[in-house]
Amino acid sequence: MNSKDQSAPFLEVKDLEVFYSAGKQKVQAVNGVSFSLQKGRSLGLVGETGAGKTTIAKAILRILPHASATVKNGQILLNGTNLLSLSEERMRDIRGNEIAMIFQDPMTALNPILRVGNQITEAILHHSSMTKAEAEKHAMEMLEMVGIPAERFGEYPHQFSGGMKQRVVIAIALACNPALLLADEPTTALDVTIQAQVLHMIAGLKEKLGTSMILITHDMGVVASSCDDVAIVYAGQIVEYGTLEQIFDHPSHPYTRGLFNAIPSMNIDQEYLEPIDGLPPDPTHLPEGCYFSPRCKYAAEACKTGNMPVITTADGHLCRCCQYNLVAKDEKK
Amino acid sequence: MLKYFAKRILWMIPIVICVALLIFSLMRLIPGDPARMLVSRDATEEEYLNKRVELGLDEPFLTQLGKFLTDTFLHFDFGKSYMTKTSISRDIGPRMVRTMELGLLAAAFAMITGILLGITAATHVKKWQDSLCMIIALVGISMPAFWAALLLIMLFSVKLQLLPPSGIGGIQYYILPAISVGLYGTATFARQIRSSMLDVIGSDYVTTARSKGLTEREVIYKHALPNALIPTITIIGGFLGQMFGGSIVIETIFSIPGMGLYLITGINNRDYPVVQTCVILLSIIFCIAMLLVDLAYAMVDPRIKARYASSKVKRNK
Amino acid sequence: MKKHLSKWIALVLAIALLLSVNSAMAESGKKTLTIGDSVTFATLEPFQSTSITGVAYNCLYENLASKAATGEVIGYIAKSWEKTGDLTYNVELYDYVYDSAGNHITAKDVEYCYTKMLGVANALYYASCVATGEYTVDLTLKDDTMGGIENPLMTVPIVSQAEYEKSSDFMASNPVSTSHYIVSDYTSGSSISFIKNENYWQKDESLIAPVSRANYDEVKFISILEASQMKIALETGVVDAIENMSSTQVTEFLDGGAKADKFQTVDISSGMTVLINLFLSGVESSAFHDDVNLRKAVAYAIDRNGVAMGATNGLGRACTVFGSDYSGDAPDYYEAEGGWLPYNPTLAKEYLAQSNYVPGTKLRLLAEVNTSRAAQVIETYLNAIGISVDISTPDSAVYHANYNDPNTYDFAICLSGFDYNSTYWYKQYRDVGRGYSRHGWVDPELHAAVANINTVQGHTQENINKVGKMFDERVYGIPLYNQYLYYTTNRALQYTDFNWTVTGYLALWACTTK
Amino acid sequence: MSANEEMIRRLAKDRLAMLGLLIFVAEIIVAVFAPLIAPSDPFAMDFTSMLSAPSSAHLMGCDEMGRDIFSRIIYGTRYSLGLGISVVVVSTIAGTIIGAIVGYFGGVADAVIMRIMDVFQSIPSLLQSVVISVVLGTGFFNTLLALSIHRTVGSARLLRGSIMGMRHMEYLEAADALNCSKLRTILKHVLPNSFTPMIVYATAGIASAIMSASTLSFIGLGIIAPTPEWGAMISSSRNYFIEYPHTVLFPGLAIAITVFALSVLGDGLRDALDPKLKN
Repeated sequence: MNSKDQSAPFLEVKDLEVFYSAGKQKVQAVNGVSFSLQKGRSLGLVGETGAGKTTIAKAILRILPHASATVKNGQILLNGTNLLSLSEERMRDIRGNEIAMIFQDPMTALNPILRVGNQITEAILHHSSMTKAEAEKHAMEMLEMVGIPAERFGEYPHQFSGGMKQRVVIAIALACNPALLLADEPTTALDVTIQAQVLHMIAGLKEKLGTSMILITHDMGVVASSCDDVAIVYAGQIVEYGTLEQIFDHPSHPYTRGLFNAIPSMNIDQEYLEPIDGLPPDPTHLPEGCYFSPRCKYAAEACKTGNMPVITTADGHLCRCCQYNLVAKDEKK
Repeated sequence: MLKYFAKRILWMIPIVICVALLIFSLMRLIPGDPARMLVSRDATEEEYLNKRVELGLDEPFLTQLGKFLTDTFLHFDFGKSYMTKTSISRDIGPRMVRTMELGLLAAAFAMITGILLGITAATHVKKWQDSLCMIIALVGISMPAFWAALLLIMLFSVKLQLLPPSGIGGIQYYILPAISVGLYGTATFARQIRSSMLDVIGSDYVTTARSKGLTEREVIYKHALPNALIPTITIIGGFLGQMFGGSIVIETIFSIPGMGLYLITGINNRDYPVVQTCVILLSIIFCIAMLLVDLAYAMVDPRIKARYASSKVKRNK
Repeated sequence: MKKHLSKWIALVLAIALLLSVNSAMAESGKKTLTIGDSVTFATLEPFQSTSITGVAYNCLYENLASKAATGEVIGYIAKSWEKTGDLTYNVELYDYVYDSAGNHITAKDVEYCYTKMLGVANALYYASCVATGEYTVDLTLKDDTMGGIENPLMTVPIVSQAEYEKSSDFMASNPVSTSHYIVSDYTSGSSISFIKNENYWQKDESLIAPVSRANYDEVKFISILEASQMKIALETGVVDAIENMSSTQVTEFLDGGAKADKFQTVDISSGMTVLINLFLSGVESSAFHDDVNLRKAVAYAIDRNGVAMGATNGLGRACTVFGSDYSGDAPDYYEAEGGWLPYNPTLAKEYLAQSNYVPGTKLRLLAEVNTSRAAQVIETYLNAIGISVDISTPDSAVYHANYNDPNTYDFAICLSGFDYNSTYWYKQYRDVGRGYSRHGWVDPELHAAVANINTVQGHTQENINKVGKMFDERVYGIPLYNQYLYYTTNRALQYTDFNWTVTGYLALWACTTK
Repeated sequence: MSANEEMIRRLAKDRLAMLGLLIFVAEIIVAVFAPLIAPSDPFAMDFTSMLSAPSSAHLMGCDEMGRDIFSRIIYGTRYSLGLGISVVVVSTIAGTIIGAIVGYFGGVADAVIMRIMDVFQSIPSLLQSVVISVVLGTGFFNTLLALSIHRTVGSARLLRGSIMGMRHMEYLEAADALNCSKLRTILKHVLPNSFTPMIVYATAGIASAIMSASTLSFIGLGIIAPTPEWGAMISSSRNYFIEYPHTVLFPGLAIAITVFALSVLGDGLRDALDPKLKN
């Protein structure tokens, strides 16, 4: 699924399929995901928990747990090279250097018994030929950049608040000036005020360092404030993909619609929100045809069989739904 | 933090005094009479009574207790052994060193083999290495130390004639005893490290480490292992307790004149001063060892060190 | 993984080297002898009971007299002695006796040692010792018991008073004596090493007593408490000789045994008799109190050969006399082939019927850990005729306490060593000072008879037979068997020229090497 | 009761724990029906076959008194298992009583008893059992007491810990609000919830009690010859285990298998009862 490509895309994911094997059952986490990302732009991956967003990110960075996860097929091209075919040794040079990742829960993302500064210098020393002193100076700069006084270089993680810890994680991720930053729900664990600061800081750094980013979240507000493009993920598939405006102005996939209806809007005083009824499908045995069909209002016979076509909507963004025209008709806004 | 440990050391003093009181009265309850052991079997009643007077056993219980407490805790004089009439503090010195050496070696053996087994099991979950290491650990836990000692002697000293069966001398005399004492420790360490490694490997900061592009080895040994080792420090305390107890049996089998053997000979001969001194010293060493374990725990884990520090800070306000 | 493994192993080796306390003794060209013993060598102090250092005590200290190869008691530090009064002897010393530090041993030192020993050891036979001249002392005996002057002359160690009082721990770790061997290295609880004293005071070879000969340059005693370890030490060459291997282990080392080619064993029980006895308790609470029939029933019910076989795998000799067969002074009137009260279960049943034993009551049998096998065999014999037994084998301290209180048992097994029957009867059946014997028998007539034959003039065969008959009627005790006492050494050693029957132990260091 | 069914289902899945349970149950049956199972009387002496190697007549050979080792090991289960279980039962009951009192009432009682427990815990466990066993003397009940003291302190401390942890829980304050009597609160609320750690501590306890009992017998305390306790059997044949290894091998194996079974069962129980499952 790739949008209009002006130049060769910086990152391209083609038909990525990943499943986890737990005991005898197979959990199909990612079922044929394709998207691409231009240099410097940020893509929001939005969806309910368990939709496979984090698996996509971990697949890109190839840090899926060997024992249980297997990438069935698909390609991940970074500037043209397929990361999946790289040797582990070659991939390690990319991890933390060209692609970096921020995790959801800052409270446990840092090694509790290592000084914060050392956890930053560790990444730098690993990927660059700097001396220890230079690395430490650079690490202090990173701390200042993320809004932490350099004097706290030698302190331990437990001496930092949640927000501060997340800033350290960001400092670690951006220490080697990666080309791509994968942010897995970076602000979910933080309270709202800190959330805004962190998002603002990430956006600032992105501009300054020209990093492209994939931001994983289930919070539409976060997407609105930080992302250029949006991909709606449901049960391991991208059901709708487009620019921020296209998705926010003309949500065309029933699931996207459902997501927007579930958010209280400021200007209309609604008595009831419209929740999407039912639950996400069990990943071990996914339904036939469109995975959303059991919960979809517009579900018809056609939705039950075969795989859904990817159609281009009126304003040019993509949507995987065979009842598109029916859905487009009763567009609310 | 030092204030906390100072408090604990101060608190040890009444405990050790209670231990002394306990062992002193227990010894008087033990059937059998030291004087009877010293006079020959065919001695006359009068010789036996003279011996009781000589040992001071005829005085009332409280006077004996008073004398014992003042000697031990005020003058630090452990008195003379009934059997050999030599001063106990002189005899017990080298013996304590031997028991500590044996303990150190057993602890080193247990920790090194335990950590190796634990890591291989944790890093190869559900593979044959995992079950193999855990079977070895289970065997280690279920073999009684004295039985293991006999088997080791049979194999290494008699059949292969590689190691001396008994006695003391160079390091080779300590290998078999250390293994028999350490076997139980190896098993407990291996199982503890495996379970805490499994917890740690699943945690976020290990994923963060991987995302930095570190090699798998660096992730395991630089990030996972140190965090996994912290909880294992607590079981060192339990292992030391078991080791001090076990040394009584192992030193008898291997004829190593350590504290354990000195204590058992003392008990068999009803040599009250020797037994009292051994129990008091063993419990002091044991308490200090447990204290060191807690200290190590605090030193290694900054979170706990901070808790002590902060408690100190609060008090200053 | 491999890189890491090598790091760990290096760490272990480092710790190991750090801990190695003292390096092994360099094996020089000298003739060395290593002997294993099951004593603890806890102290080398001269004035102590010998059980702490065992045989090594004879390398540590010398006495006024010693035993010649013929068995006759000869003067050693003392030149000669003669009886000057009823119980006093005047002893003359050699005037050229020096200890290894060069101190000259005079009468003053001898007086000091004898007085010191009186306050420490027990069961000594002399009352006092006073120096009368530069090299003469007067030794007064307590009473005229048999063995009179010889015992005191041969049991008290002689050291220089000045040297003894100078030593901080009373020579517990650095003894200085007149002995032919000097302590070169001592680890309390583990080992003692001796080297030959080059300027030994007795230059005249012909006058050196058999025990004091020093035929090895270095002698080392190692303490091994675990019996199986003792045997392994011998087999692996850690020690050259060990004493008193248990009966089940020694069979292989006897002539014709699997290991007889590399090792040799000699039974020295003719010199050092170890007798296992069953003593009946005479107090009111005991089932045997004034019930001679029950005592006789028990005596006839026990097959002493069976007990010897069961307890020592056949390496023991049943007693045929009331006492040890090895001792010279046994009653000589036993005609029947089995000797004293031979095994006769039917007769035992008759006596049992006449006795007032109530079937089913359990007789309390007290035994020690090393005599528990004998106790279990006795139980089977007594069960055979209908007497039931309850064996208790407490640890040695409790055994000692109970053994000395006859109310705690009906009969007790006791293992003890001794030389003559008469001294043995005297010790076991004399009046302990409160009108009854050690096991609670009130029998003034027997007390007097036993005391009499223990004196020099009372020790006649006719008296011995009279006392023997008294025991036959009373059956206060039942001697069971003599346990063989073995020395096992590797074939390199030879000891044919040393007469152990005389000394009671094998002084291997004094045997001429091959 | 669903929690228990859930626990049993999880335990059943753990194959190793099931093996342990199987061995444990088999040994209990052997202990109970020992007279029927044992080929010959464990105390009968047969001097002709002293120390004979394992043969058809004597499956595991004979000891130094010619007694059949196989039957002695069968009877031995009575002493080892019997002692292990009774030590745990006694010490758990005593520990619960002390722990409950100390935990719930706190205050002076708590301080005094805790200090006494500190004294006992400052002496290594085996050393404690040795000294107490020498005081009390040998025999089943004396050994039972000697081994129970240390375990009682352990379980009391464990229970006190869990009670202290729970005291501030809401539902206990709720119970106080309804002014239930202290005893009822303890019995009804506190104990069932601190049940899990006590069970796990108990199963591990049986294994270590058997181990300490056999060690005591080995040094001549605890249960001694001629009783067929495994540790005593090894101790009485330790002088010739080189020439006749079977006399030491089989009793040692019996101890090892029993302790193995109980440790594995203990682990299984801990994982089954402990919701935070480890893979």
